[in-house]
Amino acid sequence: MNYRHILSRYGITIVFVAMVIVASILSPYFLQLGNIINVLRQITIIAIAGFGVTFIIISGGIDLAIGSIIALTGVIAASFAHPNQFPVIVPILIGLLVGALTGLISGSIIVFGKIPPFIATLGMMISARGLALIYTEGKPITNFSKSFDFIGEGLVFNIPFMIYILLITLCVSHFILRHTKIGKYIYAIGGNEQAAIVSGINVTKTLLFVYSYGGLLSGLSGILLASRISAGHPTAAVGYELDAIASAVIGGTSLSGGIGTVWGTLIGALIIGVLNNILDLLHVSAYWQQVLKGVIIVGAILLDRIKTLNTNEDGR
Amino acid sequence: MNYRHILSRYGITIVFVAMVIVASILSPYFLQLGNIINVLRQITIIAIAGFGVTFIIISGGIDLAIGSIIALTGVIAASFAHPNQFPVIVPILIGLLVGALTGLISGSIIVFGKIPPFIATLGMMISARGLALIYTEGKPITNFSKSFDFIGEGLVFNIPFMIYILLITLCVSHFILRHTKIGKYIYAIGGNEQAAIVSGINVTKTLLFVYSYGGLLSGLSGILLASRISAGHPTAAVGYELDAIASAVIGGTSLSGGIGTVWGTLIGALIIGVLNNILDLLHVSAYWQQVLKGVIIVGAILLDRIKTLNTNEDGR
Amino acid sequence: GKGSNTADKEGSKNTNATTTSTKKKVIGVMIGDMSNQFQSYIMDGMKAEAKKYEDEFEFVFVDGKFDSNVQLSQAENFISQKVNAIVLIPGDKEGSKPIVDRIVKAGIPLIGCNTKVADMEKLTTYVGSDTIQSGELLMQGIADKLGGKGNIVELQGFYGHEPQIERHKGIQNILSKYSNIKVLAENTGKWNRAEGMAVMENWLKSDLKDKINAVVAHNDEMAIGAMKAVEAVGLLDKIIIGGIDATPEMLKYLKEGKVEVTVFQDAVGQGKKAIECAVKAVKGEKLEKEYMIPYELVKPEDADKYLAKYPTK
Amino acid sequence: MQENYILEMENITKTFSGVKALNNVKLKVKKGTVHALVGENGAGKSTLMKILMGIYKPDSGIIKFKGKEVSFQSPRDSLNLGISMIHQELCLIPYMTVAENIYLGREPLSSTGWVNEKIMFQNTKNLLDSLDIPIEPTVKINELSIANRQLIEIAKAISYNAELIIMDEPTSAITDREVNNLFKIIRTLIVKGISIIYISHKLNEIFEIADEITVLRDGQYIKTDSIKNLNKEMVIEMMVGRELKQLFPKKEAKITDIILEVKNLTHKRKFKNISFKLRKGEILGVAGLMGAGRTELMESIFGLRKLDEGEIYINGKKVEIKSPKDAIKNKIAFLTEDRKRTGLFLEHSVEDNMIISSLKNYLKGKIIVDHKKIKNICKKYIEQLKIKTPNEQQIVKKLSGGNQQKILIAKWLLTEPDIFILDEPTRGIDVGAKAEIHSLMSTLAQEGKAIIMISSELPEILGMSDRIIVMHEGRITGELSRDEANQDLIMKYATGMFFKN
Ligand SMILES: Nc1ncnc2c1ncn2[C@@H]1O[C@H](COP(=O)(O)OP(=O)(O)OP(=O)(O)O)[C@@H](O)[C@H]1O
Ligand SMILES: Nc1ncnc2c1ncn2[C@@H]1O[C@H](COP(=O)(O)OP(=O)(O)OP(=O)(O)O)[C@@H](O)[C@H]1O
Ligand SMILES: O[C@@H]1[C@@H](O)[C@H](O)OC[C@H]1O
Ligand SMILES: [Mg+2]
Ligand SMILES: [Mg+2]
Repeated sequence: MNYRHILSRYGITIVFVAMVIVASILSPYFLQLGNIINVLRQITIIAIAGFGVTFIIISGGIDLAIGSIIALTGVIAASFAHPNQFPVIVPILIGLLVGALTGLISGSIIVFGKIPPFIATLGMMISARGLALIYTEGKPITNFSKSFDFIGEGLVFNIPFMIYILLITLCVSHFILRHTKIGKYIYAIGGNEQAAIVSGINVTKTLLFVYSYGGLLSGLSGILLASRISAGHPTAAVGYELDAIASAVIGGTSLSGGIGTVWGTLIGALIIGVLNNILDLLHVSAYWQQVLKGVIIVGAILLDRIKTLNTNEDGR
Repeated sequence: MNYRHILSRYGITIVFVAMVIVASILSPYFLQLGNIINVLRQITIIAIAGFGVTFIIISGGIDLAIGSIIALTGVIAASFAHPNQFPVIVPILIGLLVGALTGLISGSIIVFGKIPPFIATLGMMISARGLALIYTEGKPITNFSKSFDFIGEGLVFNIPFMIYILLITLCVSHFILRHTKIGKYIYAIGGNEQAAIVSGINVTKTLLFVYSYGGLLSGLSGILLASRISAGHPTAAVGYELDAIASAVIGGTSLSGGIGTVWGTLIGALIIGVLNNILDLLHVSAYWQQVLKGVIIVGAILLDRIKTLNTNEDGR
Repeated sequence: GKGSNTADKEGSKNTNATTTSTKKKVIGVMIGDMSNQFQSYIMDGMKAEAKKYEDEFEFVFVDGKFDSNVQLSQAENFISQKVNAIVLIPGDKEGSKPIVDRIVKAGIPLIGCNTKVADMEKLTTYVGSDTIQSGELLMQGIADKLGGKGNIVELQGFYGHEPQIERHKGIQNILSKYSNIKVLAENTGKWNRAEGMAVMENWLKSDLKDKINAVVAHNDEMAIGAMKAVEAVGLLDKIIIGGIDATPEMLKYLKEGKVEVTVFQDAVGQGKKAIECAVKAVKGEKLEKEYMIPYELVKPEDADKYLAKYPTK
Repeated sequence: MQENYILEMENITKTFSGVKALNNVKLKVKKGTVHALVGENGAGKSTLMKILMGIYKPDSGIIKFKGKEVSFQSPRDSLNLGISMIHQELCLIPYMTVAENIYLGREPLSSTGWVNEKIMFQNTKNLLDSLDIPIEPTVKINELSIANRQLIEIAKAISYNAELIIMDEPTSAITDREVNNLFKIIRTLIVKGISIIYISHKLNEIFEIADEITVLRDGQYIKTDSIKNLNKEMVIEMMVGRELKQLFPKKEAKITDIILEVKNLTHKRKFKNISFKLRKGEILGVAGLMGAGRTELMESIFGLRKLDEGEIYINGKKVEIKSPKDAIKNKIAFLTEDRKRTGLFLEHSVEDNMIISSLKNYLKGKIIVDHKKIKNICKKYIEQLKIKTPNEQQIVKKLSGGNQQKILIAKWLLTEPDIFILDEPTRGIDVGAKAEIHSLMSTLAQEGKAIIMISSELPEILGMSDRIIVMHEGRITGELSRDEANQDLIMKYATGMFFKN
């Protein structure tokens, strides 16, 4: 009973650990510190946006605009990040603000217009990309100050600065979800909106927060991406929303709302990251990588599922 | 009471009609027969795939693999469509078969593996694209027989053959959903799976049908696309799933399942198609097109919603 | 499948190679976007050349998906595997900056291919061409066909992709010399035929229909899409169509007179040369700073000559 | 005497898409009393209470709370003012714990501003202990049976320390023992000066606990009176607008051959060695406390759960039932206890709900649906079962509970079953409809159908059954004939005090 409980609770983490073990058997490079840091750095952008969309999905919504918002905030932040222009905090704050604002707009459309989140954020996805193109006239914005470059490239105690940001975002997000009132409300709304309303929860306020926070984290990802690739690119991050959502879902967040953790999303992002990494390390040809990637993602969840199935035969 | 009923039932159709009126005021070219046929031809591929995903969404699922399956079936069909190779029915049947088969595989993973449709079809999306690339080594397959070319280019009574296929697919899909046993079962499963089980519905069989049918229609879209552009292209149709799903959702299909019509999906596809068309007709600058497209899609639904909101103030 | 699968065999062989012998030197090849048709021809050239060095070298191809972030990750992976040299086709010129920096810092010889990077001087060598030139050749070719005046529409590549930006620049460069050529409309066809076709169809239904004299497409796929749209309204002999890449299919249409202009870039040649340079760099042989393989404007009568450059199936 | 009233609602009108759910209704509740609100399904009781809770806005009307006129924008306002509610549609969050649910919206905070889980769990434990509810604060709602969920709803409403507590059918899913416990709690609340609005279809309860009663019918206010001035028959007459002859209209039916026999049915964690026989024309009552395993047993017979052991015989022939489809083929019907979760397609029409299990009899050929035939048969059943719906296309969500239940009965009648398993068939259903359902059961039995009825309402069990089996913790502890059965005896078997085979 107890070990079953562990299996069902940490199922996907166990699958991930198994994956790591297999990977390290397959390639001697995999477990090297440098490579592990690589993987972490590589997943940071998706994972952070993933934490945001985890909030949104738990609340019963979805966000398709992530990739576009990453691009939009990236180019806007980039345009304030030239050397000798502003202190680095300016592009950062502007990027975060723009991100949060777009989230607030999506949230408002959803809450006040009673538009399904899929449509509202689809609209945002298309429009924000257009705005990014208009803002840059389609060309990347480059030439950053040293301190802006540091965000995506710098090391602190030999570990990329980005990874600290990843961990801080993880902790903050976890903390909000698990230990604050609003966190409880997010689960409640996604679990049973009607019940949340009759319990006196301000659904409007909570959802506006959720989408703004999601936007904020997309903004953070946008800043990180711009700094990492040394360019604010209007067409960057196309399709990142799918990776972010997939990370959440692989990590156990339910698309019907009410269930999920950011910790799970991190594991989900790691599974995707490790997969990309090990397939590259093993020099699997790119086309086959795609085929395998699809199969392994499904396989990982299947493995997780088989374990949970045993735990609870009457689980329907 | 009665007119309200009409508004809420045909809301989005009314919004579409309004859009058509505005478009024809904005551009004298819009309502010309040639242009109308043009729009219909352009939406055919998305709409047909959209009918399939409407089935899937009504049953409570989702399909992200549409674009990849269109590409995969397109290249496979194309490889059997060279002049003097096989009768045209061969590439058609093979394309449809491959489509249905991929759907059956996704469906099986969902039903037997109890994997969320999002993940199962995400896996299929990635893998099928890889297979298409492997099959073609990344290059388009061209040079078709006259009869294969006819599918996407031919005219019958001065109207593109594709449009007949669109209408036939619409009627067949509508018929299945509304007038057959399995159609009722699809709504039931999406409406309340537990209750469907208790009611003696074979959920497994029904869902396998649903995903196979979705795959079949993606296959049909793949054949049409290959013929229309005279090439089976492994990277064709990227992101078409989003357009197809958006068409369904704009057309009133509920992502939580149990509700929707293919007729609505056609209207949804038309709204997107008319939007693309009128923005080009007016030669709105491309970046602004994007911004406007997002805004107008949300606006259309908002308009629809405002009307229904009046009908049922407490409609949550 | 008849589409055969060398990629497949290659893939599994490579896998064996890593696990069995670690003695072979490894060269990492970063393709900008493997699903891009043009780049798949470069890859063909690379693979053909790579065969020659099979016994000593292992070549690892990775797909950057037109995403600098993905490419940066791949560069990092290569660095942590300590590959002996890297060939890079950047998906984006500006976004390649940190990629180049990191590889150079790791002391790995870096061969640029096809698309320029932001800091050209950091490359060990560059094999390729100057993308701006392709836009210039295309536009010049069309301007000549137009006799220096007329109305054009521009089908652009995926916004923000390096070739889209540079080709647009090249086109602008030429247009600045022709005050009588007017751009009536521009939109993106996202490098792809279906999109290019749809956009063109819409333009052809609008007031532009009788005004368009030429279509300037950033690549051949979109040009072919436009051609199909133009053909459908029976204006093929009135509208000049041009693209870039000189794909086999485009060359066929050029011969048939359905399109008027394309620009050849020696994909296979670039690919071969890049691999050759990488091998030389590992062996410590001396390399020039640049091997320019310029674009060439293709005249219809030369179509066969260019067709012959592609490996036959 | 104004100040005597804690609540005064006057001239309340509420319209849903043109339909008047409430028309000029009034309700006055005296402080420190239990005020019963009764009426048929769809009379507007819940709607009135939802207006009071700020969930719906009234079209017109005045609400005074403690003499002051108030207007509620959302449940927050009314909760803040001191009104709480046990919701008829259990309003709990499935994947959150009991404690999180109870304190939702007013989580205790630590000095740093974070939610103080420890205190929350401790408070919950104290609360549940004081109410004699043996449920752990840390279990998630989705792991609880509906009965237990209802207890949590009760605890939650009480935990607000409100001055007015609305109880909308608080006992629809719990058994007598818990009902008695609830009444004990209510009595202590009254002593503290707290007022209760009590909604129930169980008139016994109302006469046991209420001081005053207000009757609604079809959205109209009928009457308010002290319970002392009334008897059940009078209340029923006010509710239904006519005289209702008999409460449990049991008619004699000929009990003949054995149609169903189960032997040694075992499901490792739910029940053990269950054997019983069922005859044509018989109504077999299945009694037991909540959690006795009755539902699981029936689900297994119907093919919804796998059996670990045991055999099922129908008409003397052994059958394999692997799925509900098999069960339906064997002419078994199963009305589940949880209407919303396992019964209805809420967003779909009356007709679609009715026909779903018997579609194969309403086809043209093998796959095409015969809409006309379906429409006609549905109309027939709507009429026959007196289902109140504007037409057969109405969305089921918009109908009252009793009518929803009748739709489910119609659905199963349409499959032309020989064996009818009814799990809590009259849960949440008004007296009128209840009597109709009971009379329907009698008629079915007279037609030679066999009926198994699970019920947690002993009067119903006693009134309707020919024979009664009692379950306790997954075993049959006793079997009683109609004549020997009485409440006491059943309770003794149900609590495991007696054991007879
Ligand atoms: N959200 C809604 N939309 C439309 N009609 C509604 C809605 N809620 C209730 N109604 C209608 O209002 C009327 C009153 O319903 P209400 O739920 O208040 O009845 P009730 O007295 O509580 O019945 P029950 O005993 O079955 O709980 C019914 O006709 C019902 O169909
Ligand atoms: N979804 C569930 N998860 C965990 N335990 C459950 C679930 N449903 C029921 N149980 C437990 O299974 C046991 C049997 O429940 P069951 O519903 O069969 O009892 P019952 O006799 O029908 O009583 P009731 O009157 O409550 O329906 C109980 O202990 C109950 O708490
Ligand atoms: O055809 C185009 C090619 O020329 C360029 O290099 O990359 C994008 C393309 O698809
Ligand atoms: Mg009610
Ligand atoms: Mg039960």
